Amino acid sequence: MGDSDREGSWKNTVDLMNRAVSRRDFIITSGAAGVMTMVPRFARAQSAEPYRIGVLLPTTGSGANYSERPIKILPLIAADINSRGGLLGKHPIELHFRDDQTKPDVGAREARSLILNEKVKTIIGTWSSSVAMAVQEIIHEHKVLMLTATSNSSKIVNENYTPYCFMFGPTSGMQSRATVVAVTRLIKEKGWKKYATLGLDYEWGRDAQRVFVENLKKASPETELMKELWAKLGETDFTSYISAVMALKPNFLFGAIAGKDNETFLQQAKGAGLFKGIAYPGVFLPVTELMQQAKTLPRGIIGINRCPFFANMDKPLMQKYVKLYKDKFGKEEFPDDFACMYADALNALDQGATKAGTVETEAVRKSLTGATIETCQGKLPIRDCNNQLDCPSYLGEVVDVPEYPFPIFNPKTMIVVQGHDVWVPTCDEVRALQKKRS
Amino acid sequence: MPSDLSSFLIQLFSGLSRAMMLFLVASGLSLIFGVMNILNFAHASLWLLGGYVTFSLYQAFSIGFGQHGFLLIPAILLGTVCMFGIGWLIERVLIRRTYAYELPEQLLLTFAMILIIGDLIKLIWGVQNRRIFLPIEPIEAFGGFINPYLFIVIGCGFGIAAALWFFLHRTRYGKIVRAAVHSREMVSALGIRIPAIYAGVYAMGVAIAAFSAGVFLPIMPIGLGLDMDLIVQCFAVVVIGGFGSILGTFVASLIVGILYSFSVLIWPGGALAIIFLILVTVLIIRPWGLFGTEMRF
Amino acid sequence: MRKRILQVTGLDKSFGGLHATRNLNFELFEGDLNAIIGPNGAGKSTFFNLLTGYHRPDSGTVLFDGVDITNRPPHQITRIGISRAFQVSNIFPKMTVFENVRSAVQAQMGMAFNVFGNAAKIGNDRTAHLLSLCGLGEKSPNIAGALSQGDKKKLELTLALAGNPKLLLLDEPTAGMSLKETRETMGLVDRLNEKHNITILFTEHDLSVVFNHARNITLLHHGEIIIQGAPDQVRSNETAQNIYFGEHY
Amino acid sequence: MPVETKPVALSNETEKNSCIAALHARAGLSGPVIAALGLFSLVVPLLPGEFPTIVGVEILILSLFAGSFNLIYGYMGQMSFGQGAFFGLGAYATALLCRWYQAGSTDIGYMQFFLALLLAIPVSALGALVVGFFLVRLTGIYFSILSMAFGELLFYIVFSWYSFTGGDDGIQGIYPPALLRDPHYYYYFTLAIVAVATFLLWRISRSPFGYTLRMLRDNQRRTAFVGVNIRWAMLLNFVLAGTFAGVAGALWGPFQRSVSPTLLGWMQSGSPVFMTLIGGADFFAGPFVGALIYTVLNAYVTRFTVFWPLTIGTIILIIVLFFPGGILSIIDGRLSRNRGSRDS
Repeated sequence: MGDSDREGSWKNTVDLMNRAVSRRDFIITSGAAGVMTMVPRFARAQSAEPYRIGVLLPTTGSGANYSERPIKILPLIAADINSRGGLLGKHPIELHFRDDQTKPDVGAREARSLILNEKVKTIIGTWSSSVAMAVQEIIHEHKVLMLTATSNSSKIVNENYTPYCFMFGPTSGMQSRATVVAVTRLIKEKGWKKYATLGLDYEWGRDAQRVFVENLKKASPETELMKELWAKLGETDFTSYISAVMALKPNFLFGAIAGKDNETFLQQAKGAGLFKGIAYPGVFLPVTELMQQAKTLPRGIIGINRCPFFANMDKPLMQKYVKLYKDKFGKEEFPDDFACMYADALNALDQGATKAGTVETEAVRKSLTGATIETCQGKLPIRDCNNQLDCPSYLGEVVDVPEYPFPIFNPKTMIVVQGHDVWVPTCDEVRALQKKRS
Repeated sequence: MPSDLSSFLIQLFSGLSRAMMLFLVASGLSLIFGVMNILNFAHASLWLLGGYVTFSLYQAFSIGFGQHGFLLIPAILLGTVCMFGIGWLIERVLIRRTYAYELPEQLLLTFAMILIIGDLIKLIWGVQNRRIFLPIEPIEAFGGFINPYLFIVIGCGFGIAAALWFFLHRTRYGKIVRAAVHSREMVSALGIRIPAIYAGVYAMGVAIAAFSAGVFLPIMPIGLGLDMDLIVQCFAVVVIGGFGSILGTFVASLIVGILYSFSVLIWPGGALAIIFLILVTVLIIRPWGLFGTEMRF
Repeated sequence: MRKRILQVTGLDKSFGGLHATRNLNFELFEGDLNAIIGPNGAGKSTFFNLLTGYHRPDSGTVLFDGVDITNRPPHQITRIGISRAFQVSNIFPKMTVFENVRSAVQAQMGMAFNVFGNAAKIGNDRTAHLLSLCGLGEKSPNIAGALSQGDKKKLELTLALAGNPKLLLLDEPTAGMSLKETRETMGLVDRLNEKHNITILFTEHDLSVVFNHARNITLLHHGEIIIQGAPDQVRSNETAQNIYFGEHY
Repeated sequence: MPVETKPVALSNETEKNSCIAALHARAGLSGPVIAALGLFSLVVPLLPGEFPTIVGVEILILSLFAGSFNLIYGYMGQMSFGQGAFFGLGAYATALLCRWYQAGSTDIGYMQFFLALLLAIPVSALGALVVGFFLVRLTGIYFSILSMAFGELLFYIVFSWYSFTGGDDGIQGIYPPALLRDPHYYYYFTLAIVAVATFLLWRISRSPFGYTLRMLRDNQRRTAFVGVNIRWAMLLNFVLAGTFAGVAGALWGPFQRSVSPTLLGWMQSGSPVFMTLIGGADFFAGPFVGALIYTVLNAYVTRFTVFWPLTIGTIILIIVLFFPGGILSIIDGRLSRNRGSRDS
């Protein structure tokens, strides 16, 4: 692109970019990632050095499904900020996309490449927690900010905490505890006595299952865990697990399954009639899945998600995200949880820079830690001991509504569990978990 | 262990459906290796591609003729034909050139195809998972519920197995193919054009894979990376059964599928380890597999 | 009294019910240059395979130089002193002729597992000597796989010699050779036997070669020994003529 | 074909031509290539920016990894699809000991760090010994598949053994001692180790054992009949190769600051295969040249496209179809043609 951009305005660049993006597949944009997004430069002489941000998300392998909307919305948010001249009105944002391939060492290398070659000051992203933790080591060393939301292992903000990393969604631990809150309520309501768990046999699945079981034991000690089942990551045929669960005849099943495996499971479980006699509370159902599985999703199951737009349409920032997104990609398109959380992350950076009055990393970091920021879920504080956004988790029954072409969580019965109710209670306890870093 | 007969039966059918799924993908792999001596690393990737093609055909039919589940049948058939053509093309353009080379080059070629096909899918279909919705309702059987589609899957598996058996044992072309498994020289000495057989077998293997991908679409959403999850298991099945032996692949699929299904109850989480143990045992004791013929190297 | 170097008693081997050798009793004395003949499928190759540990016998014993080698693997038998040249040449096609022989020489020297030595400096003299002995000196730098059929057979013989054998088993050493090459090779065989005192047992289709060079001939048929004796004895034996020579004479 | 051992016109080459040609005559194309790579590697940290140095460290480590693989493939003639397992074992051995030493802080002493690196040698050797024990009974495609199966098995163990290996999250925060945290110092540190390892590999390739391997590659039956215990030879080689891979892996963790089970997976095992084939398996220098090309491409192509798999897949396709001997065989072909015309 180079020089031709100097003549065109920023708007043209964004239009050009989004014309490509507005094709059903974002992939053309990200395919030309390095080229398309790197030079949203202003012709204006007074504009200072651009603020470069690396976006590190997988577009290869099974994580790619959830990278689409974040990759689509981030340029829109950046364009919005840049229309005011950028950060502090003078540092236009440049986004640099990279594919982490869901491999930790690729993530680490791309992070280094972004920091050293593209001179990014912030890295947004990663989908898998293992990649996030590998990247954490790199950004800590180079003193670069990392804003994450999708990869939500509790370790990121506890054991592996670094002051440069900010978490904009609930961690897996927070989510599991939130599920317990909702499930305890249901146990009382429906008189459930016994349950089984089915988890994916990897860190996230194990962790989510363990936290759920431990906390449910505390909250409702009389509820009996009948059996723990574990399926391998990338399972394509859950039939055997489904029939095993059905033979147990529990009152409810807790599933720690995410991603495509989750969809496979739901589709096969529905066909097998699992949901006819067994409740399935707490399944992870981000807006992505509600939209993609609009037809196939069994109605009435109780899902959890992290940042649904439909629950926050009263918040101005959420209205803005949805509008930006629909204007660009069509009436049927909505930003999913991940898009909203990453959009929040970018907006938070803007707010942090404004508060600090500079784009210097140390100052921005300090101004964000402990600050209360405007998000699409309202004003939320960032915890000062581990940079965790005090964001809620949402649990609700999957129902159809006239407003949307896909099911949402029943607004009447939806349970919103606040972040500070389910995170590690005190900052002293958090600090005890955190390891010392040099 | 299953407490009563009904859950035992249900577990058995679950195992059968898994077995048929493995068989449908692995049979092409086995056939290609048996005849052409090529380990088609890219088999699962072509399987995935077949799924996407069938998906798109179904979409197109739905737009043309309105939503109807039965449109899946022509979509699967047309998708199978398309993938047969693609398989033929791949053999003619790429694989054919490597017959003169050693085994490693052939492995590498198909390895490279995994990477290329994965990215091509990304370019054409994007990164979203794809699925086909059929209004499947569970039916009551054996005192519980069961997914009726399982019977379609099992039926397709046995159907393909029978069709393959008929093809290999009762048709002239099939007999030539079987002869080629045993002795390439003999077949070419008979004046039969080996290249045409190779292309045909490769295309057929790919077509069977595409067919199975289509059949599974209503119960298995497809997405990037799915091929990686499947290929190692398919290798296991083919090795256990013996390369080139369709019967062996069939039996190995049954063993692996049913054992997996029951081990879910007994040793949750260890099912995969069991497959590996079987695989390693077979490779050490009988490297050419349960039904394979001893190596030709 | 000459020393008995090889003693085979009651050697049996069958493949799927088919007897390849049946109750074979056989012996060789130091310095022998003997031949085994017999029609195709008579069990000659199986006999060699049993002697060198390539197959395990179903029953029977093989004593070599007083050592029981019945169930030893090929590499041990080779190290003990029985070398073998195959009918179809078994060489190392991607290496040069010199490297072929040098590697075999180094193996004979017990250096096959020497990880830090410099291969280029070990066993060169003996390699060169063996190559010139077998008439391959000129071909040293050539890639073995590109040799002519006759030269490959010569290299095969050289590789067998590199093992510094007491007993040399040659499976059709002149198959595929021209008349001139055949004469050279068999001359070498005679020299090896006489000058270097290597006991030699060979099989051969070309009966003129057999009768010109072997001192003692064993006729195998259907895995059994039909007759054993000096060339004239075998030539004049009626059973032998019926089985074997009938087609030729 | 072992081009580097061509003794064609050995004597007049040395006299007539330059120093490079002399090296080539004595050591094939690999000699000058390795010498040039060695010289080049000394100045890499002087390149502007820190990134080339970081890519340099990756190249060095992956070179060793690919070189270890080529002991099995180029020299012994078997295709291993499980070499990543030993790379991963080495990485995990070092990482676990480092983590144990630096419990509670990120500091680690030099001696402790070197001990942690050394631990990779016995661990990967032991792993290779166990796997190799089963593996060396097979050859050809069965060797490939069983190596892959064992690789996956080890991957699966590391992946699921949460209490010990940290499961699929991996282990983070593995830092080398203070000085070596600077990539430039770590580069020279790695260079020293890789240089020593490369020298050892070179010696092995020219040793009698190296020729035993070539015999195994060319003709297993004949190898047995010159008196070599082929199973033991294959096993020794497998253990050697696994150990070198383990050393490479040991250097990887402290450099990336983290390890994860993907290091053991079969896709990871594919990368030394790619590198070796790109460079040329018939040359000692092949894996090293291949690692250089592959890693540089990987590091810089991703700046411009996310279609890295497509890119590398196409490159491999082209190499397999049109240059099956790898880059060095093209150069070697040119060289010999020129020399041939000069000579005649």
